[in-house]
Amino acid sequence: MKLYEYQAKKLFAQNGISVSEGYVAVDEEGAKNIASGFGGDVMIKAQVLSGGRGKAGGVKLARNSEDAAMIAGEILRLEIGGYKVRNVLVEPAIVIKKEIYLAITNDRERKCPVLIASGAGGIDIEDVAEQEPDKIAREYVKPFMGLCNYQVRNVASEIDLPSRLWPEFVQIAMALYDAYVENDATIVEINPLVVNEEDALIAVDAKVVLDGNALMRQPEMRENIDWGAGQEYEIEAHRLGLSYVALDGQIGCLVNGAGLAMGTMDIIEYFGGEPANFLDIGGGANEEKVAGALRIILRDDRVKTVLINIFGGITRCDEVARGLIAAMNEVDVEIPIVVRLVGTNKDEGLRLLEDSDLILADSLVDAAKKAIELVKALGKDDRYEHSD
Amino acid sequence: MKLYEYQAKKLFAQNGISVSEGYVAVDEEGAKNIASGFGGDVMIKAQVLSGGRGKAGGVKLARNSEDAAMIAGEILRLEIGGYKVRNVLVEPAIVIKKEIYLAITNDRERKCPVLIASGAGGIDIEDVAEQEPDKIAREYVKPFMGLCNYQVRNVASEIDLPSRLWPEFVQIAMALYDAYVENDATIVEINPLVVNEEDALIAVDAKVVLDGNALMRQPEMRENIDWGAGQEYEIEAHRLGLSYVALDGQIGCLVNGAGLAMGTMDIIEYFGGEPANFLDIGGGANEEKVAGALRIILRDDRVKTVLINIFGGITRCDEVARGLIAAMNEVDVEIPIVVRLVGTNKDEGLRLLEDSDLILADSLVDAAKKAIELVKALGKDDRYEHSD
Amino acid sequence: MSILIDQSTRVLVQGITGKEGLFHTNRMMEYGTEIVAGVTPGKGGDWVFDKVPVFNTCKAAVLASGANCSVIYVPALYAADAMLEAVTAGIKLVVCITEGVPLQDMMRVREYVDNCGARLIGPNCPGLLTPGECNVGIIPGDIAREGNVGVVSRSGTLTYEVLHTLSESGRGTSTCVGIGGDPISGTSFVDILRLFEEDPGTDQIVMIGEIGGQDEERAAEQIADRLSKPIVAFVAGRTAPAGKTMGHAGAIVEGGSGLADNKIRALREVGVRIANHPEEIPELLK
Amino acid sequence: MSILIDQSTRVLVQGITGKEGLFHTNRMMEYGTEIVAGVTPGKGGDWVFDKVPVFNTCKAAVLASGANCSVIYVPALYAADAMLEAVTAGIKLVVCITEGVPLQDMMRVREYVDNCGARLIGPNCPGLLTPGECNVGIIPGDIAREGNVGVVSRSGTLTYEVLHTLSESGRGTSTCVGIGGDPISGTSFVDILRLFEEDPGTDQIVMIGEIGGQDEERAAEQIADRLSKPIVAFVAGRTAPAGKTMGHAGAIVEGGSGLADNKIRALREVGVRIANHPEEIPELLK
Repeated sequence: MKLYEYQAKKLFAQNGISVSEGYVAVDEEGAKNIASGFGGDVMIKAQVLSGGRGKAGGVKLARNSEDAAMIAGEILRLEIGGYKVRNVLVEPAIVIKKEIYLAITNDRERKCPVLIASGAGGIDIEDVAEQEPDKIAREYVKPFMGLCNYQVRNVASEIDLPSRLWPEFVQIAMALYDAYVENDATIVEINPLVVNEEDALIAVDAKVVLDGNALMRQPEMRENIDWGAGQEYEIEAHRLGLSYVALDGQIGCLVNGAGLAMGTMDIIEYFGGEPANFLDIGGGANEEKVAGALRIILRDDRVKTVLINIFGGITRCDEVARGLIAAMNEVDVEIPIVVRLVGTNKDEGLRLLEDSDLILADSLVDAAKKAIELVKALGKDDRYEHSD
Repeated sequence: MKLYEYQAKKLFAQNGISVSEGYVAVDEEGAKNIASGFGGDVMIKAQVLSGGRGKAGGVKLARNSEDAAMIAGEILRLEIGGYKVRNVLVEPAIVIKKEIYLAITNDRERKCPVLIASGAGGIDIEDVAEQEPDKIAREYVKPFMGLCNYQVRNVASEIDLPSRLWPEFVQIAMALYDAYVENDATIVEINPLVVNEEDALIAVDAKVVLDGNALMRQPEMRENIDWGAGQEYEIEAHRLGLSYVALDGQIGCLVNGAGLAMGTMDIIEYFGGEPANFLDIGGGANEEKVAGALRIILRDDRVKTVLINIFGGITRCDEVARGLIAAMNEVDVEIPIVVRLVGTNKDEGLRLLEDSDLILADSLVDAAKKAIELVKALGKDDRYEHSD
Repeated sequence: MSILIDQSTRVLVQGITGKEGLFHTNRMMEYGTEIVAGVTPGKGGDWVFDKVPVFNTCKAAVLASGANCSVIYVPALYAADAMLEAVTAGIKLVVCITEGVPLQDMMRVREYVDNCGARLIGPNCPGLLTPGECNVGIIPGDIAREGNVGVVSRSGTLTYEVLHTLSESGRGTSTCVGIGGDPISGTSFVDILRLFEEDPGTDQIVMIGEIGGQDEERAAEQIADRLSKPIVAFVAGRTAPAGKTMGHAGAIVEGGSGLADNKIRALREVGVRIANHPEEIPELLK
Repeated sequence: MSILIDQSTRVLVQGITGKEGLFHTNRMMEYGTEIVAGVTPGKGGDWVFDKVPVFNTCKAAVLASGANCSVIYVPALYAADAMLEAVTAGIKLVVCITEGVPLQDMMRVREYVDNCGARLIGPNCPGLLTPGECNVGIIPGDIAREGNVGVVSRSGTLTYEVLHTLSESGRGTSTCVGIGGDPISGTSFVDILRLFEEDPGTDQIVMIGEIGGQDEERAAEQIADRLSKPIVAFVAGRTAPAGKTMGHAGAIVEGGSGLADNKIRALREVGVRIANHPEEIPELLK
């Protein structure tokens, strides 16, 4: 659950961190007005929820307000990482004496938050981590104790930050930690944190990713999330409570359980097929969910067959079968569907499916092989016909 | 550093705790207006920083606004525990179904905060603790972890709070804990927390004591403190950074260090004298402090002699001697003063005092005995003459 | 023989009067699990199925029942409090089924559980099953039979698939432990592998990993250093793309870390036999 | 012999470039204490008295100097952070001189110090003195001589009075420990009495208590159970009224608890000889 840069900056500013001053424009006119209000050089920055906007041409310098309008127009026509750019942030260009990377995120290995800083800011921290690991300083935070001032000073001293900037740096890192905790974030990042001409520290870019599991207790953050960003099928999957990830293959997958869904994809590939997606319908499997899942899978017309793999546990196979039958009536399915049911009430489930057009399989291997056969029967080049 | 009831209630209300609605009046007229605004019965409560206001007649029920004015007038003429009553809080009288005691304070033995609750609210908790210890439930809080909901439920179940009130009770206790932590309090107390006619929980009295050591980082709280309350000499001692406690005896004490100051009082009593005060001038001993300390001691005209006991460590005896001489010139001293100097630069200090009127002593025992002798020489009944 | 749970396990159910709690309490009791108490704040004094007393607090429940294991079915935002409560009440084995517990809650819970010397399984896990003896959680008991194969898994239904495959092949399970799919959980592969190594009732081990984190790599290090029993592993997610969460919050390949292939390589290097798919597992067992 | 500090103690001074830090560093060095490093954030690279290197962080200071003890002279609101920093850097003996540390800070510091297995003396204490060997804190070194009497005290100048009296009477001190007058501090009488009991260089003990808390009562319990060395005690504050803080934040009689007479009674009952005033102490020693 990512926030836009401008939202992240607002959050940081509320916690007392100095951020670069800017306004959001939705069109050329707006960008022009903001730029002329600032006077001088401005940065025009695409507001998108994906990374890599710099490389995609989503961040540009404009010399004057006319220039700003033109550049904003260009950027607003971009699509970056599957997201349409709907807004740009217009900010005065800042003279940069030094760029610092500063972030707090969770360390999975150590089960705790970690403060990460580097004197090599402004670029991709993962590149720094790989090429110059010594340039990254880390402090692990005890969850109950929280970040301590001395830990920030440790980091400041390790990244050779001039000591006159330490008090300000400590204040920023502590505020960033507060933002991380108060908002149930999984990442709060300032990259770059800039030392400007006046020797002050300014957050020039900001990133906040929130813990989706905690949104229920973060009503303000929930309002900040742009639920309508991204592809339509992602929005629909989210609405139905499905986990869906698109892939490039021809065999659609509909599975209960995330591990089993991955296992199903893997077995398809192992036997020479290509999965078209990851899809976990979760626990239970009512008609609406199954139908919605099928619709999402079928929207990709590279999909030539669907493999449904259900392991009944708490979920009962007969209920799933009923959901399937109802869904099949509702969704216009023109391709073959292989179904494998096992576990609780399997026999009843299979009986219900007897009269359907569904192709039944005995085991996961059997199901994968059947699905692959079906795709092969359609001809080898078929998968490429739609990409022309 | 205690807050007034009305300030404590405001603090609790800011944290989301329901408190009884009321306004502060400084005179009869104000009390009358507030009472007539509410209509019906009102409680008139003295706002003082000492305890025991109930027994002192500082809390009374008024049946109407005329009554309120009269009672407020009476209460505003009271002095309770050395504090003049300057304000009264006027609140609608609440129908009470049940009274609960709820507090968070620090447990010195276990070095942690403790949540204390009792179903026997409304009365002195120390009496309950003594007479019916089973009626008090306690949960110790891990300082880093903070109070957990389950701990509040433990307490709720132990004091037999009806379970329909638990969610509200948990919310109140958690809010109270936040108030304790956020404001660096040493005690936050609601007594009574009342179950009213509508079965809601309302804080009818509130107490907050703040940690004086933390006031520097609590600017809002610092503004809330009524530095001008209490006796003038207490205010003056505080201003000078002196620790002063008045006692009933005739021998004034001026000592560097709290433990030594108590030891000096004890030795006076051991040899048959009576200390007039505890006074720790702290580290260093410049003229202003010594002079101020002398003035405070001498303001009590029961004092017949002063014992000055200085152990030079970091504090140098010669400096103290200079401070003493300067102070003696400044303060009008008409009674004998016994001085005992020991430690760093003692010889130089004693040399400086050679020509003064001060009576020098070799040791603490010697000093105590000399002071007692001086008092005895003034006649046995002397100490009572001023109390007539 | 088994690990963690057996016939002597006395189970406390937190959230027992909720829909999930009631449903699974019934299932666990049908399996023969000794459910000795339940907790639902405010419902103290009630009885569930006329057999299980309900208490307001874990403290009271543990005192009255002598429970030594707790299983948690409370909603995600209350789960952390429930785990802390169980541990504080002296429970040394806490199993949290709840999915969707906030991550920062889990960091704090983990710190506390470790400090108290307790063991937490989960959250977001199917629980534990010692066939024929005790079922704590939501694993369908009928898919596994008694035997000598220890099973440990980060997944839910994939675990059932493996238990099913084992049963079909005539093999049985000593204990099955679902450690859960969250990035921060109570127990790792290493912890459970050690327990299996010490368990005389476990002769070989099946380990079901998935993408994300370094848990399988840490397990490989342990296997090299300390473990002697034969291990078969399946790691799900070889076909998963980077940067996408695959259902489980913890199943994500990030910045080149957490790849299935790396995990498989690490495990293979220390002598673990790798199954290409779940149905291959029985053939690879000794 | 001695407890806690001796010739081998390598002292780090936190807040070394402040007024107090500089003054006492000089005094401690004059006494012969081995001051191996100082810490002042932002002053790393400086030198104090041309002898003591200053570092930005405890981590760096400990790495470079091998310090095994830290003494803290930083302002009250920063003292908690300094204590946590020292302990995290691996220092096992931290002495905090600073007065006025907020109480809630101290509760957290104490929890952390205990978890880390370190020892904290203070805050609001005069520090430690092992005559002839090492002086850590602010106790004037010249008032005590070497000897076999262990001294432990909640007070400052009253301790000096006692050390002075002992010296005047020809007796010497093994180690003097000022544990401080705050209600929540790092070390209690019990802790120090145990150390003295085990120290072959300490033959008898002087304990200087005061009103407030239950520390002396706890000590009495320990004395009854475990301690064999003769103890003389003075408890200050018999004449103190209830409900009033007597200078030290911890010196207060509250709700009938913390009375000097109760403490004296508890100690007397377990065989501790009680001095009526400090100058009586030497006569009561064996």
